[in-house]
Amino acid sequence: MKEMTTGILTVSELNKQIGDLLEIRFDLLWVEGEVSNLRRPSSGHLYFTLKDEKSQIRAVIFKSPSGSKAFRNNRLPLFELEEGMRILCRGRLAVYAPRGEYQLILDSAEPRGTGALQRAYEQLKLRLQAEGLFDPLRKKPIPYLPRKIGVITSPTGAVIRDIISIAKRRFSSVSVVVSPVRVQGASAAGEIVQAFQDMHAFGGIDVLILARGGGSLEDLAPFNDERVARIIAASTIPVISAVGHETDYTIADFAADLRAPTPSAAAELAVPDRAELKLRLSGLQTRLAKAGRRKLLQDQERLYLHQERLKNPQRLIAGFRLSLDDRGERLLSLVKERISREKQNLPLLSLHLRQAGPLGMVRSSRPEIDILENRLNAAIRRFFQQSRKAWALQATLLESLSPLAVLSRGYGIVRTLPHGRIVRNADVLSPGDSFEVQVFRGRFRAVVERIFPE
Amino acid sequence: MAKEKFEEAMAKLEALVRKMEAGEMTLEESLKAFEEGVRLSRLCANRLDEAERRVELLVRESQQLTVQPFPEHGGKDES
Amino acid sequence: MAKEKFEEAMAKLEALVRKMEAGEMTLEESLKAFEEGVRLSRLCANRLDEAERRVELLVRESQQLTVQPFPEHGGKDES
Amino acid sequence: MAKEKFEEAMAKLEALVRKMEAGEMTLEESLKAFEEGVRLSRLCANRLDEAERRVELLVRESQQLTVQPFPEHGGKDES
Amino acid sequence: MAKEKFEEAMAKLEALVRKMEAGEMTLEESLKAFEEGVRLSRLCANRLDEAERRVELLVRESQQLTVQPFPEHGGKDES
Amino acid sequence: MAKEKFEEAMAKLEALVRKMEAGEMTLEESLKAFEEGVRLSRLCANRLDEAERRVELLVRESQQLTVQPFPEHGGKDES
Amino acid sequence: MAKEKFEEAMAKLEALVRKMEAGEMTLEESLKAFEEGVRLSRLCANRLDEAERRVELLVRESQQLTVQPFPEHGGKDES
Repeated sequence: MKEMTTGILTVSELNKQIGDLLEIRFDLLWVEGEVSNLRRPSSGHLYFTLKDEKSQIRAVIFKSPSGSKAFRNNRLPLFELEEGMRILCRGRLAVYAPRGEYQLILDSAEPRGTGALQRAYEQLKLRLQAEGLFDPLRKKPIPYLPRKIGVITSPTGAVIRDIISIAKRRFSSVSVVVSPVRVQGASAAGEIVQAFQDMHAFGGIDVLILARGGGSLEDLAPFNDERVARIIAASTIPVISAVGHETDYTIADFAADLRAPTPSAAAELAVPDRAELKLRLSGLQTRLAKAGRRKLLQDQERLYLHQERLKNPQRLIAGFRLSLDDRGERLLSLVKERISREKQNLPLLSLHLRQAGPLGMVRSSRPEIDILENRLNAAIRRFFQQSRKAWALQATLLESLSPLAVLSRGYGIVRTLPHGRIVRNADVLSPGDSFEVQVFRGRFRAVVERIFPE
Repeated sequence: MAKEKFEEAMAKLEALVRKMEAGEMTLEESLKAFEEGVRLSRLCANRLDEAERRVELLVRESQQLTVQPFPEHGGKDES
Repeated sequence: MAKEKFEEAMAKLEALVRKMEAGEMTLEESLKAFEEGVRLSRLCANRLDEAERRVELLVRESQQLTVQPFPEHGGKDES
Repeated sequence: MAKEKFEEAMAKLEALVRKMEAGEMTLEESLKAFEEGVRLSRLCANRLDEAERRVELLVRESQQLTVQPFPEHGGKDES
Repeated sequence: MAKEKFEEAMAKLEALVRKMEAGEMTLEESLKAFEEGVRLSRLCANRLDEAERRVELLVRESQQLTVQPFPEHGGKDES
Repeated sequence: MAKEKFEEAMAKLEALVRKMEAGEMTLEESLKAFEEGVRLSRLCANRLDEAERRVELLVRESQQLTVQPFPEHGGKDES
Repeated sequence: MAKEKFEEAMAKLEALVRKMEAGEMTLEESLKAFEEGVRLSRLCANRLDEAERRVELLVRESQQLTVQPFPEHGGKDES
């Protein structure tokens, strides 16, 4: 205002002031129109005219400086603009001072109308598919038993009620965190993206459900939004999409890790049935205990069998004892036999010895000696007999011849003394001589008295 | 324990039980498997028996995230 | 003893039993085999007893923790 | 004595018996053979006694430790 | 005497008896032969007695040491 | 006397007797022969007596030592 | 006298008797011859008596020494 009152403006000053005014006034605006005169110079920026039945305005969409199509960069259309396409654009009004022209500098554009929307949907789907965003390999497994389920949906209405009640019914202890978003309208996609970010920031969410009831293609636009698709794909938390009804597939559905036909189905997919799990677990527990015990039992049986088969050597020992005894007895009987055989032989030999011994000779010799003795005696006695006989004969003969026989008839023989000479002549004697006279029986001595010579 | 996910624990438990039932383990392996099975089973059971349950609304207040009870639905849930 | 595994002991016992059944052992061998057999058998039995005690303990524990409490928790959930 | 194995002693004993049965021994040889036989027989018997005592000890020990618990388990399993 | 073996003594005795039975000995020879025969016979008898005593001693000894325990075991085995 | 053998004495005695019986001896010769005959006869008889006594002594000795125990053993063996 | 042998005396006596029978002796001769005859005859008789006595003595002696023990043995043998 101060400047306006200071006087005359240069064109440049004017254009600058218009520019300032317009840019402040139309800093952020939404405009809907039809694309025409679409040009894409080598710079890569898009130039076109946005028009309706009565009017038209020039528009430009600058290529993002990084060249990427990250959804945080607002400048990028998520679909290819085509001639005649109806779009809803967001941007601001800018004045190009050198020419004194104004135009829209757009940072986003959304298709409008069924045709455009369908077209954009297909374009986006093809592009993201080509990028590999829907690659099954990228899909994260849905946790079997989440502790906390994040639900991104409208906080009012049947969808969230259904999800909560199904989750509670199936698994009473599961927690639910609801991130409230609008599920349709221009800001819905942005809210959804924010909700994803919040959920990740909040932490502790095991699975996310992005849910919405069914609707027209236009109603579902946020779920076909590239930013939503990308935030789903980039989510580190597994995402179950549950948008619309069974036949409707949104880009979000393709990007999600799992697509549920309905929100209720999503809840069922996210939350397992606790009773079923308990049953399964207790089944496993039972089988575990059974298998453990069976193994023990089997091993016990095995061991018992082995123990049964473990041969006690006592039988072997008993056998050995028998054969040992047998041998011992055989040995004993053999040695006894041996000794007794010799014992039988020895007395026989002893008997033979005694019989052959000197006693026989002694007995037979004794009579021989007796006989010889007898013969000896006989011989000597015979000798004596013979000798006596011979002697007796001579003695008898001598007796018969004895000169003394006459003496029996009374004769006597006179003998001198002491010479004993037979006296035949008396003169051999002298008186006084003694003489001896032998008569038949005896002798006598006498003295000569007188001699009578003849 | 907290790190081991329920489904992993269940899967392990199931595999373990199946392996034990196949009966080609040694006693020691069997025992270890059994012990592990009991541990897994307990873990799973604990998990199933966890009592905490909340339904909350995540709200963003001046760049800070907080949770509030989800009141509307609480009343609805009881019905 | 702790180092000798049940399966190994069982295998040894079985081999021993088979050898004894073949019956071509001397008395001393037979005695030694029997002694070893008894030792192995005892070892195995001890191992089984231990294992059984362990299994029963674990089963009991896990039953106290998981199977018995179920109705309680069920009750809690309902209240 | 400890070095002479039972089987060897038994074999010697049998050889001795056979030799005596062949009957070509002198009385002195017979006696010596018998003496040796008695020695071997006593040795064998001692060995058998030792063996039996050992076996009985082992059996008694193993019955106290392992065989008695089995019927219990059997009973348990059936109940 | 210890050096003269039983069989030799028996053989000598037998030869002696045969020679005596042939009857061509003088009384002195016969007496000497008889004396020797008696000596041999006595020697043999002593040897046999010794042998018998030895055998009985050995048997008694071995019975005290080994045979007495047998009936016990026998009884055990049959029961 | 000890040197004169029994058989020689007998032979002398017989010769003597025969000579005496031939009867061509003088009284002195006869007497001497008789005397010698009696001596020889006595000698022979003594020799026989001695031999008999010796034999009986030996037999008695050997019976005391060896023959008496035999029946005992015989009886034992038969029982 | 000891020197005069019985046979010589007998021969002298016989010669004397024959001479006396021839009868050609004086009385004195005859007496002397007779006297000598008587002496010789007596000598012979004495010699015979002595010899007989000697024999009897010897016989008796030998009976005392050898024959007397015989009856005992004889009795023994017959009994």
